[in-house]
Amino acid sequence: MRYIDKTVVGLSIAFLVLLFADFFMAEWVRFIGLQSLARGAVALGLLVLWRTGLVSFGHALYFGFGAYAAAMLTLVGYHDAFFLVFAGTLAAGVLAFLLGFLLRRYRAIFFALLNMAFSMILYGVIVKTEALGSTDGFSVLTPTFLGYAPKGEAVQTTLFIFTLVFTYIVTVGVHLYLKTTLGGMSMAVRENEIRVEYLGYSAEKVIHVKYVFSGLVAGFGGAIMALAIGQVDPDSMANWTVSGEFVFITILSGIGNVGATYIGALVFELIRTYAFEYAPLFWQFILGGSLLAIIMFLPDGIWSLFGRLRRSDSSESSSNSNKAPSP
Amino acid sequence: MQELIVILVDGLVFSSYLFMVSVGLTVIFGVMKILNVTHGAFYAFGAYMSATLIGAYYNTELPEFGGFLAIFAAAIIVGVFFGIVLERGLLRFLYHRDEHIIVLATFAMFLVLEDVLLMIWGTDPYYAYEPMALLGAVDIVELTFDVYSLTLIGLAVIVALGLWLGLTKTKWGKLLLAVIFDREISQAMGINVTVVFTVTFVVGSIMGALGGAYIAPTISVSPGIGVEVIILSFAVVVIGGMGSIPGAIIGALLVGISRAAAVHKFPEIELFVIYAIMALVLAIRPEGLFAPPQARKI
Amino acid sequence: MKTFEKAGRATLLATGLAAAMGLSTGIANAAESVIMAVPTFLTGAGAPAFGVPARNGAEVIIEAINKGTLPAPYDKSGKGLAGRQIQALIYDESGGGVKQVAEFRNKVQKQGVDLFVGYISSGTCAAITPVAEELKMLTIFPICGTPRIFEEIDKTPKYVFRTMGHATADGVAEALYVKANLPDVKGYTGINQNYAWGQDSWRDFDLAMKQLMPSVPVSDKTQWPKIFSGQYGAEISALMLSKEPLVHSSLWGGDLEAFIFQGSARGLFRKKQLLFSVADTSVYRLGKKAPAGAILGARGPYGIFAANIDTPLNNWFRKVYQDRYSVPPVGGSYQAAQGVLAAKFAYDKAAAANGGKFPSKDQVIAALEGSTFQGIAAPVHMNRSNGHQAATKHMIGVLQWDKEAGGPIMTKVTEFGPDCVMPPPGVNGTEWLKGGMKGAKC
Amino acid sequence: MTAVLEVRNLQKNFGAVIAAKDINVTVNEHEIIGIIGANGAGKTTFVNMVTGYLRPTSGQIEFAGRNIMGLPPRTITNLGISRSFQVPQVFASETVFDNLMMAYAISEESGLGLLSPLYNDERAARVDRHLARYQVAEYRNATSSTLPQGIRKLLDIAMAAVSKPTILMLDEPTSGISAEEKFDLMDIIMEALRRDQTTVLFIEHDMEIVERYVSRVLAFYQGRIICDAPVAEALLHPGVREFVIGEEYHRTRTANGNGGDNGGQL
Repeated sequence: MRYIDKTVVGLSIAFLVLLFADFFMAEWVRFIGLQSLARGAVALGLLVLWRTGLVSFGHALYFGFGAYAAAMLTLVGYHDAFFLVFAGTLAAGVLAFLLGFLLRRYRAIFFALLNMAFSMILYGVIVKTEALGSTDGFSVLTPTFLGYAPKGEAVQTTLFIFTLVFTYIVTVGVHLYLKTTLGGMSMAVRENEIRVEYLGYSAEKVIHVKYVFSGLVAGFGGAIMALAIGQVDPDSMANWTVSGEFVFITILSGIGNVGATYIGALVFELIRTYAFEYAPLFWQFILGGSLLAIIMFLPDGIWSLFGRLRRSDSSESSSNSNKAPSP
Repeated sequence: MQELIVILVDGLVFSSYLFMVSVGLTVIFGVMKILNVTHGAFYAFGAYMSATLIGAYYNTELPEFGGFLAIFAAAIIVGVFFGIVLERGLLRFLYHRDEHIIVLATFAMFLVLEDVLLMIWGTDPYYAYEPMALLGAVDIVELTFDVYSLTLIGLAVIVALGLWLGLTKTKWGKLLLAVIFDREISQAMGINVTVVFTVTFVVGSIMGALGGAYIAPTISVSPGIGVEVIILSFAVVVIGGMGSIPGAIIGALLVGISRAAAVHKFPEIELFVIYAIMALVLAIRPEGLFAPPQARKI
Repeated sequence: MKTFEKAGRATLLATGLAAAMGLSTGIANAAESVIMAVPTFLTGAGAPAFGVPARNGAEVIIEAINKGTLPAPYDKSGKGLAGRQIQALIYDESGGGVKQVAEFRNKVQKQGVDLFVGYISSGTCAAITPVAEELKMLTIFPICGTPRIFEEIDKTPKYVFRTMGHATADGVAEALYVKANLPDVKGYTGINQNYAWGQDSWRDFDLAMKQLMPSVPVSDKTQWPKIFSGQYGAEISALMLSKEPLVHSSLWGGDLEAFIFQGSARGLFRKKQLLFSVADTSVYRLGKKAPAGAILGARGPYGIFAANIDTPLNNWFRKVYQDRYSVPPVGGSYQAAQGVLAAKFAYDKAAAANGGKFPSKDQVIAALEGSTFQGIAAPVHMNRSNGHQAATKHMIGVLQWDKEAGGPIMTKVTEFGPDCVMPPPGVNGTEWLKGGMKGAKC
Repeated sequence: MTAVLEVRNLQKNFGAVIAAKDINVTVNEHEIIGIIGANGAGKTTFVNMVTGYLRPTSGQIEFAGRNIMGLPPRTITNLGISRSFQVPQVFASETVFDNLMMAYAISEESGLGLLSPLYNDERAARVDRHLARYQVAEYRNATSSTLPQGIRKLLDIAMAAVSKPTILMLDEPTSGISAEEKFDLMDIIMEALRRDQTTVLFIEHDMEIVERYVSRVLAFYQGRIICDAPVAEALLHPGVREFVIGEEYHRTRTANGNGGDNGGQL
């Protein structure tokens, strides 16, 4: 029976293992893990879009928006991680909901690029705003957790658990959602919008829902990142290159399984960390090279290594690649 | 009055610059539906190559004006080389893949080339101001302008005309338009799309390189010049309508002149002009001012 | 060394992938060495102007420290830092604050770095400060300019030091120079990149001018080009049309050089008096193209301003640097070298106080706090922000082309004492400026 | 005999081209209507307008007493008019089973129901019954893109029928099918639809098929309906003989209809 759910089981095990490991892992590993969870969450949003046949080159928009929303709240005296992350997520979600009305009319490269354009507008606004430290950004004070204010290493440890719990909930949620009718319509919309319309449902509505969702998780990732790093700045949070990294991670992971995005994000962090450590002058070369290698030789991403759920997305969604914007 | 004319001249110069750096991108997108992020690297390589050749040239005793040949030579060398290497060596293996994958591949290629640039030329900047010095300056409404920058306008016009004629008047151009309109059908009609793609990509690459090569004498050719160009050209292309050459022209003029006006009237908003226009256009006409006709398929 | 065991265990996780990437993990740390991380711009636009010269300057000093070949006053204290060799980890600062914070943590927690001497961009320094304090990591900023570091971000630093004056000093020195040398200037405007550094530089210069020359009008159309735009046609037209004769600019690197090419082609520098805060980074490279007659600063007694300072240390530094890199050292080289010297000074002093034994981190910090040590070209007084912020003398002059020497030289140089250009201890720079620079000793 | 669909003075212009003019049709419950006409006569345009893919230039369309002019396809589908396509519109990379699961889920769920699991055993059972009814059970787990043309057409129609529409419009159900298979195919479809007493309009080029299955014929010529009459009568109609059949008999002998109407290739 193909509907018995290995994924939830797998995720739960991974969740418990990491929860336990948190107290033992070296700080730098935990820190990389933390970033991987944050970036993985964004990639998760992109995965949902990708299954619908859409790719966004601008999700730094929601990542940055969530990060800055959370960070700005700390400026006015809010420090509770739960509140900050919730606010950041919500802010990004609302933005995605509004822009969604425009973007849901677009497909293929047009969708991807309009997202990028909007993200660059946010970038411009931030750089222009001296109150937010312009290109310097500003630092985010250590958050509290429902009154508990950790110090030193405990900060990261707590934040890691905090992040882990929420990413676990979100990820399992997404996985189950993808099995619902609405979630399943990803496939339907990607494969044949006309048929969806003539079955009596709006393809644009499907896309809008998924877009808002991807915005929410991107905002979540951003807020987490802001707290984890203790700093926000436009170049590493709202620039187009950041959006590129997210798509990179998605491709790295493949869209076979929701859990894969975190593995992809981890691999990305490790490649970058080690490239930076061993080739300080040519880390971009290594980053770009490995991306090319994966595109060429692992078309379905790392997940395909696990030999499951091969779905060569490339051939399918290229079918609608020449479709023009609807209006 | 004087200010108005100055704004116009400054605007035209900057528009020409914008057009030159974005036309390559739009050509490639128009025909191949590929957003070529590597474009930024072409620009940078063009600039470095031209700086190197110009430097080499002026160490010889050859006539001074020959220096300009070095610029175009640089553009062609870089464009042809990278155009062919990238299209034949990488992209053609990806045409059957999801278009987003292709964009990301060009992004990856951009990262790689950024460092290749460092490996070849190092971090020290290169200068090639001789051609600019050579042409001297001229006064317009009692204000001195350097002739070189003004020639940029001429170059932009020539390139625009050339492309327009090439597309509408030549057999090749008609083939291109056919491919632009519908890849499959033109294939069915026996057009060799493979060749069309390679040629287009090379032309686009030369355009990108030419942008950098021609700008080189006016700037300090140093690391990182490619990155800015990507976003700049991207904005112009989005505003004008992706893949439309008239669009690129209009987009460049719109941004260029408004920016010049901002610099003279409200300098503090200069940074924002380009994003503001982009936002406006996207809100009103998201497919861009001159979106080319798309074959709607279901 | 507990973290290492941990790291060792944890790296197992990473090793597989690392190996797959043809890399090997493992922390190289010989027992008897001090790991000094030196982040600086190795790629991107910051590299040629600041990053690479800074790296070169640091390399020269680090090598000399390890060999024990530093001249007076550092010739007595033997090789290395308190006897231990420096193992330098030089890496790239580009990629933005967030990425650098991540990298900082990696270097501390994964590679077991003992101290940091580096960071050029104000943005990175601002981002690093809280983390350095959180991780209790001795961090010496040799360069970055923003006063915010100790005025806003951390008013009571323990682990973070800055071994040169901050941007406020530049603005004040420039304004003082203008007042002394252009007493009847008819007004001033500016062209600064539209990002943190440009915005700060202009604000400080403008505030200082308003205090020192209140009657001189400021343009309401100061130019704010986007950083790395490289095209200044319109800006140059606007400046040439403006009525203000004096133009302040904190442009640097490629932008500065592009601005100079495009400006001189249009006779801007004949028409306007330019004042460049950090143009020294380019003067040697530009040679004859550098705009003679422009007022220059180097953020202190560095680069071309140190050319004629005749101390053993400075002469030695200029010679070694010139021989090794075949260009004279510029501001960044001096500033980075100064940062490394601070470490040398602090470790040796602490060791001496510790009966010759290798000092603890806290002892090193105690040794550096509030101290005065000999920089390459001038003494450095760590007497601001609880002894964590340096003050040095400042120099401004006019650039000329020296026909005999066939190189650029500074003329009409004015020196300003540390207490003349830096706000007094415990005073916020901006408020100090607004309040009329009380307590300035000039 | 109660009318379910009433079309009044329907007109559609594409720029200067008039694709449909003075279309007046009344469709009654449980009718089986054949739509005939040469290529470009406006058959598909008519279907596209009724099912909301094209917005008529002028006129009126009433379904079950409600004006449905200009409503989007999804609304019209939900009201009870469904359709199949000349080129089957299926989820190419999915199995036949998953295609129908999706079709059932979409037509059965709405509101919060959309957030209930797509798969459940009852639905799977319904899908299998449906598969059996359309005699494609053997292809249950085949990927749609690999299906033979006839089967893909069946799947397309089966998906259209999932919502148990009042009216089902079939656009050339037998185009691209070999003459031998045609009748079996039509038998399956008609049998399946008869159970639900679905009103059927189908575009057809093959007069044998028309004669055999329909009670009434709409003959299109140059965007107009030149004949609306019971089948026997219609096939004797001079206009029909001249403008439709004369040509049609050729076509069925040679290649089979493979449309290309102004209605936009579907």
